[in-house]
Amino acid sequence: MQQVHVEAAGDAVVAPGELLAEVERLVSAGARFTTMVCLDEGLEFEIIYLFQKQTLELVNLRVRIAKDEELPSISGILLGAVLMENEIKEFFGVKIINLVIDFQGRMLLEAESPKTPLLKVKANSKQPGGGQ
Amino acid sequence: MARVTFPFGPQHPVLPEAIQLQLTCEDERVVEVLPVVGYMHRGIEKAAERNPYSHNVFLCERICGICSFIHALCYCELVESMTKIKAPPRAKYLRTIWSELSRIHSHMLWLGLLADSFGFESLFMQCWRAREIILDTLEMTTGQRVIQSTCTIGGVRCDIDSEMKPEVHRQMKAFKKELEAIYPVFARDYTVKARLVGKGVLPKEQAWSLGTVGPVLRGSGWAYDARMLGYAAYDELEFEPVVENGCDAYARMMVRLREVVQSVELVVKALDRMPDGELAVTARRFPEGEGIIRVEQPRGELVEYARGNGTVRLERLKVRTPTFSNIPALLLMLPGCEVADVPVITLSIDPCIACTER
Amino acid sequence: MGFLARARVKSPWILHYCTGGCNGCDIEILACLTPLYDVERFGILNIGNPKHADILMITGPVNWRSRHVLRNLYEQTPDPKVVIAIGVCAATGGVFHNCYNVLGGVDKVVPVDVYVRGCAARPEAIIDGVVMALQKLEAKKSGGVSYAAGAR
Amino acid sequence: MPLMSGNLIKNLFAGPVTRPYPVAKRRSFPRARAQLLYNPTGCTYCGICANICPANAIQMKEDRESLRINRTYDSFACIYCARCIEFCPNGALKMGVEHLEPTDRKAVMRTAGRA
Amino acid sequence: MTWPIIVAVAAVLLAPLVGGLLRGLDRKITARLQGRIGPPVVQPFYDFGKLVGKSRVVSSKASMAWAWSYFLLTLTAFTLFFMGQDLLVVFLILAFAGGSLAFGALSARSPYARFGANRELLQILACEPILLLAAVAVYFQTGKFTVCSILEANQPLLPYLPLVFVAVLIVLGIKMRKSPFDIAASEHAHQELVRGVYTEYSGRFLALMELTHWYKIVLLLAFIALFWAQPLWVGVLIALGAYFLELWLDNIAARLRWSWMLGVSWSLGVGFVVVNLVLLSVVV
Amino acid sequence: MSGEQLITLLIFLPAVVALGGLVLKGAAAQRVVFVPAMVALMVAAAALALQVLPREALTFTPPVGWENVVAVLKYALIAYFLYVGITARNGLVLGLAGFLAVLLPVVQFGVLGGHVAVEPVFYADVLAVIMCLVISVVGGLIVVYATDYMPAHEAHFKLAEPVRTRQPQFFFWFVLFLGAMNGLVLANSLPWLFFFWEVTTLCCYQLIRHDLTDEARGNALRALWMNLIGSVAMVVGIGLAYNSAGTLSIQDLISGGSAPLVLLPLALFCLTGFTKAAQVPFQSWLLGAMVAPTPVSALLHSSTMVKAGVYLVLRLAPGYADTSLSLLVALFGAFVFMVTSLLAIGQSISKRVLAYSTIASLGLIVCCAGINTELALAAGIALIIFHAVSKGMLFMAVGVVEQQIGSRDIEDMDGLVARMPLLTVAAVIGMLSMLFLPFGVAFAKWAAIGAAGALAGGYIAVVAFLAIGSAAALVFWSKWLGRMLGEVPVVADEKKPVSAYGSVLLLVVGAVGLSIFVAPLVAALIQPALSTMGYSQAFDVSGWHLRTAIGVFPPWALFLAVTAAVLLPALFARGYRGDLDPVYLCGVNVNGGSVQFTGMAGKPVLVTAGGAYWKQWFGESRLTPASNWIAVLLLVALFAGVVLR
Ligand code: NFV
Ligand code: SF4
Ligand code: SF4
Ligand code: SF4
Repeated sequence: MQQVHVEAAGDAVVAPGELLAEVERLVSAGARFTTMVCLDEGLEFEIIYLFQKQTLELVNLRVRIAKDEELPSISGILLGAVLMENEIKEFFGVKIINLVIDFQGRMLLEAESPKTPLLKVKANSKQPGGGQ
Repeated sequence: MARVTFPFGPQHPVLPEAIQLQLTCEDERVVEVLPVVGYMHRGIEKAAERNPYSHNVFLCERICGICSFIHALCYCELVESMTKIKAPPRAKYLRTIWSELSRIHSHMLWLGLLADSFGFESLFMQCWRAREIILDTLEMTTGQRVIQSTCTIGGVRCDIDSEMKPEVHRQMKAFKKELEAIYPVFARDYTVKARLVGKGVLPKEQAWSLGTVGPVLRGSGWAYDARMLGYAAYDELEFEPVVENGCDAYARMMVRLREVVQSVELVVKALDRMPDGELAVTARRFPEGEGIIRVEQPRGELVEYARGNGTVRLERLKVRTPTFSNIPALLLMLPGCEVADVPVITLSIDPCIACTER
Repeated sequence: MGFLARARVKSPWILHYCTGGCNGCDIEILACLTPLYDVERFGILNIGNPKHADILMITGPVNWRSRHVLRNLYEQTPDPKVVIAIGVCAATGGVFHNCYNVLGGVDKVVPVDVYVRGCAARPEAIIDGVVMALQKLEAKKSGGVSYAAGAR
Repeated sequence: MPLMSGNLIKNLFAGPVTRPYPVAKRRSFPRARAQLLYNPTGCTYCGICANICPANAIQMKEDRESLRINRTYDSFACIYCARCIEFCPNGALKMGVEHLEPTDRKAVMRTAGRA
Repeated sequence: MTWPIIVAVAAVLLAPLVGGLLRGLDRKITARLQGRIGPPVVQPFYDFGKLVGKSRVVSSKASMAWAWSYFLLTLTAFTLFFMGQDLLVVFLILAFAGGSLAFGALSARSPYARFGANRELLQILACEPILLLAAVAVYFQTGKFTVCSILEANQPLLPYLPLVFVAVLIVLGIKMRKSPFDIAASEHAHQELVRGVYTEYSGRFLALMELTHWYKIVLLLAFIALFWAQPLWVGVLIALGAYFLELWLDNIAARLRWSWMLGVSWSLGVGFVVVNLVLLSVVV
Repeated sequence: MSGEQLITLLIFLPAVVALGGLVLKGAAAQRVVFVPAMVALMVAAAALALQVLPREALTFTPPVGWENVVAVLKYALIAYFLYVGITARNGLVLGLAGFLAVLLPVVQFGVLGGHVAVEPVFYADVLAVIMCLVISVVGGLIVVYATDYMPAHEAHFKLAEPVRTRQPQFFFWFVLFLGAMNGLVLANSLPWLFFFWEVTTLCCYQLIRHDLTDEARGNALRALWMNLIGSVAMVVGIGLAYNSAGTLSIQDLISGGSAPLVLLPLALFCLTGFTKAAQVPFQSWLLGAMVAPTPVSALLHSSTMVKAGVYLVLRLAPGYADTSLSLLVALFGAFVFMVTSLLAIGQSISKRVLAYSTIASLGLIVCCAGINTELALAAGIALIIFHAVSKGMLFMAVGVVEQQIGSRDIEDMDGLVARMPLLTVAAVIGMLSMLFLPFGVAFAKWAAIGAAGALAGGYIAVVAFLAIGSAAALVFWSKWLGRMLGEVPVVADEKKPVSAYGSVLLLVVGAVGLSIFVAPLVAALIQPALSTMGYSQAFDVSGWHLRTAIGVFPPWALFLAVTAAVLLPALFARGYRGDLDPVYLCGVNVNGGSVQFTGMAGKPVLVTAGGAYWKQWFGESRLTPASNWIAVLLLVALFAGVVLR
């Protein structure tokens, strides 16, 4: 087989409200979920959805939401995303709603573990999040 | 109808690692599976933000002791892309060799565990015995058996010099001989096939849409392997992914088995073609901006994302390991199987919980 | 030495549990069972059930969730028993010293009798550890002191 | 199908491959990294190793009163990565190829030098 | 009347020794087949002694009681066998012994033990018909159902009952808990049911289980030896051969599922015996 | 009293008491009447036994007038069945009853030419006496039990409107049943036999529909039409028998040598027996009968109704000895034994398990009759006795359990021993008596396998069926037994109604006692029964053991050994005062207990441990259709073998 060379990932910023429609579109075009990355940007979260096309290159969808805003889950469309969404919910406290399987913030963390350990700045405050 | 609900794991003799499957069965048929994870979660992503970025090579290696070299490789390639340096060609070949060696050791380990999970003890022993040859090679060339700590940002830390080379060749030959004795047992033995064929079926379309990776994906007929992307020296080694179309546990096993054969060839090829030159270059600045890297682990595609801000610490390191992507498929494959098949199907995705939970 | 006392050190059955390490040490424990190291020479069996075990081989830095499991397994193992902490992360947390979810060592949860160093611990080191554990086991009497009252 | 039989027969007649470990020890590979050897007399207490150690196994603390630097090395935390050796300017550190003995208690190694 | 009693007492006393040594040999040979050194041959006795010395862990009173019943019933069957009594009686009691093992496992609230118990019952379902039919086959040859009659017969059974012998080998595999039949409590422990019926037993109760197992295996091997009782030493050799055949099988096969086991023992096992009997009654 | 009087008493006392029961209201009144009556019945049966045993047999022919009464009643019965068929709009009942209504006169007047005198009408040999004892003792105890059960049943069960107690009717049919059964087993005249046969069918029908729910009515109709098939076969058989042998006396028929022409009516009578004994493919009526109150089930399964079926097959055994019919009866019985035992594995409803086990045991008895050697017949008779005692007791025990825990599902009987210790232990002994060796049922199995094994040829298949079936029986009993003995954290809360417990415990004592004294039992009852039936002695009972020509059964030694093996550990464990440790739950027990484990999201999850039923192997949907067809084929073969001979 030929080596596949993948050029730089395609990037697109979408509004939270259009997320589901956009994901639907990508999926119907044959793309599949790779992963999600959540970044704490102070007042907002930036969440990157990485998709892989059948030609193997990556497509990124970037969503920015305020810290107390709700984000619809894409697990209804792509079951494969459910663990990652739970993880982000648990690590950052992102309010992801309509999860297909909801671990209620207890997927990886035990009751005694620090809460939202990867959150750096809490919503409406400047205090650092968990993780000592 | 009478139901049995019980925990399968976290401590369970067929599971080398801690994960719980909360199983509900009717008779011996599994009707519901819930994953209970978190027994191996350490918080490496956070620690990676606290450490100076160069420490993380060693931390990432210890995400998992089975696929540790490639974790380090991935992190190094990631940082290299963010600090705009390139590892020298000899380092690339060495990285390839060690990647493939650790793939062999991981696959042999898995083949053994699989054999053990269906009660074929002597086959387990045979696999692990063969695997020791690879571990010897690794220890000889890097100084450690399972965690090599030999990849570094900008290159590698030690060399396979001309003295060692024939020895590695010899060991590859010895391994190949052992492998040839094992191969037909896995591929054709009646009892092995009885336990694997038709178990844990994952149809081709589903394998794609669920986002499975690695042998799970390739066992369902998709020719995708991150090594096709051509990192390290793979673009110069005429790599072709191994594909099987059975979509069941047997197909996944065959993918891995054939990959072992392929990896041995890749090691030999890389050894022969390895150019001379220096082993590493040093980075002159701190990582900045974003980077995404995909590499192929034994269990499938590993994706790392990092964002740097020009300081010695990264702002975020995200590791998406292959097992993380394969677990949803597992949850779809288990319902409807028999209790006796649970270990086999679970192992058929080669779950690595240490990787998954980081 | 009476037959029973002799039997105790001649037939150690191990239970292996990973409390959140990286697997490196776990696969080395498994490697000990395989032909090249073959700890069955010493009568060792990897039994997989705490109720049948004499030696607990614990790896990993212990995270908050596996802490409960470890405790439970320890309590379910009948006396006399010994605990071997394998790998440096089972001793102190090792490379995971600054991860938020780890307690940093098996001895934070249950008393440890033998530490085996290495990251990953080599099979030879693990065998040495077992040999040392057998000496400890010999010293312990069944039904004597209850070791259930661990550290924390 | 008895496909495994060939292997078994071979094993039976070739004899066990077991390395009788505690009885006979195999020579370690020269590159093996199994213990960290430290030569305090060669050390200048520069602190590089402590900074560079990914496991925080080496720690340096300055004692203002006695004007001394306390260096501790914890072999129960060291991951034997040999990074400190790579960076030590004075060659005070070396890797040993023999693994460390098991112990029943933890201890750290303390040395001190002039600031 | 005294001779059978002497034989039986001697057998009861010697069986643990023989059984333990056979287990030790089994482990040693298995190790050698796998290219390992393996434990010393007397290892099972060490294991036994170790288990006896462990502190007591019990999860249910009833399972304590049934453990002893398992032992005593097996011992009863064993004694009756060596006293030369009725084979049907021996095998029926052996089945009840298996039943008590299952009861013991069922009485703990452990899902694993209960799964194991159910599978143990399936094993009885697989073995029992073959054994009963084998007794009938013995009758066909000797005109009696008793063990004595086999010893008194003037030619060996094996040439006339070759297929019955094969079927009994299947039973031996099941009772030895070896691959491909080890579904209820695997000898090598790394199976889905943890230790199946044995999961909740520990310490001296596990030792008791082990001891019972030895008796059971010796009993079965003795039955196999009877297939060539003129002279008996040939039979003993055959029994040993059968034992090692099972070992070999264990090492070249994966563990299969209960449905396979049941299918094989009913179709091949029962089928073989029936075919053998039919042939016998047609030819004779 | 003379034998004649005793026979009359055994038949008429229940009928009279039954009529008396119609006017009785209230448990106390019932008890006052029924308990002495039942005791009288038992005494009468025992007295008859004492009279019969020293000689060959007792005969009795009532005055000729009775013959006409019986004839009239016969037509009345059939008319009633017709009426049932019409009102219930049930085509099968209607058709069969209608056919019978035509057939009976045709046979009586066409073939028999009006009235045929049979000498004697009643023939009380040892076999009949054994049956009488079983019916009177076990049946009587069930009546006593019912006086406790029925009030509770009515209180618990909301009767269909209008709410009015139906207990008088219940006891009427119930007690009448016993009389009819006594008549049935004592009858030697085929027309009389037919009459009693139809009375039992009627009683059974009435009792099954007692609760008047739709299900009860439906199942009662099913029982009716299936039994009517047997009736038709019997009437045809009677006609053929008279035609070919010229007699309507059973004794004459079976001792007349097995002329091929007599075989056909015998085969028809066997078919009649199979329908009544609910053998596959007729098993569904007995399974459906469990909608009735428990005493009914206990009665149907233990001492009456189904036993009539196997009694008939056994009674006729000498008639078809050494024929192909014998082999096919054995094959059929063994097949039923195997397949219903396997079916029982797949059931979780306690009464269904019991029902399948009954059918299996009956199959075994049928098989014994078919094997037709003295050892097999001894086994068959022993099985009738032991099964009646154990099964009656089990049904009664299960009935009480059902009333107290409100479920008949085995799954809900987890750890019953902690909740209802006394009854559970009784039930466990009952199960063990169905299963463990020194007890009678297993003894009979041993004898049956031995007997079948002793015959070559087609009997090899019989042995194979028996072997698989007996293993299957072990499995389904064990699953249930283990479940009841399980450890669950509950406190005992056991109500102990006197009559119910009393009769259960009496039967427990009976089951154990009979098993201990199996050797005297064999010597005193079974061997004489064999010799009156024309067989030689099966056992040498002179020594300690029961010695047959081919094997030994040491009841005393076994009893000692097995009792020691089960009882001693139980006592030892009872005395254990140490702590109980939690079970292994992969390290995630909640609070170190055995009840819950930590599951998803840290939530405690209850460990449920349902039983295994392996439906894909032993489920009804998997096995029933195939086994029905095979049974039908065997029946066809049975007739083909007889006709083609
Ligand atoms: N999952 C996983 Fe790994 C692999 N292969 C990787 O990133 O094993 Ni522990
Ligand atoms: S000590 Fe090292 S190799 Fe062992 S488990 Fe811990 S991190 Fe992994
Ligand atoms: S070898 Fe590595 S871990 Fe150990 S002290 Fe040196 S730098 Fe630290
Ligand atoms: S780097 Fe070398 S010289 Fe400096 S403190 Fe460490 S050991 Fe001493």
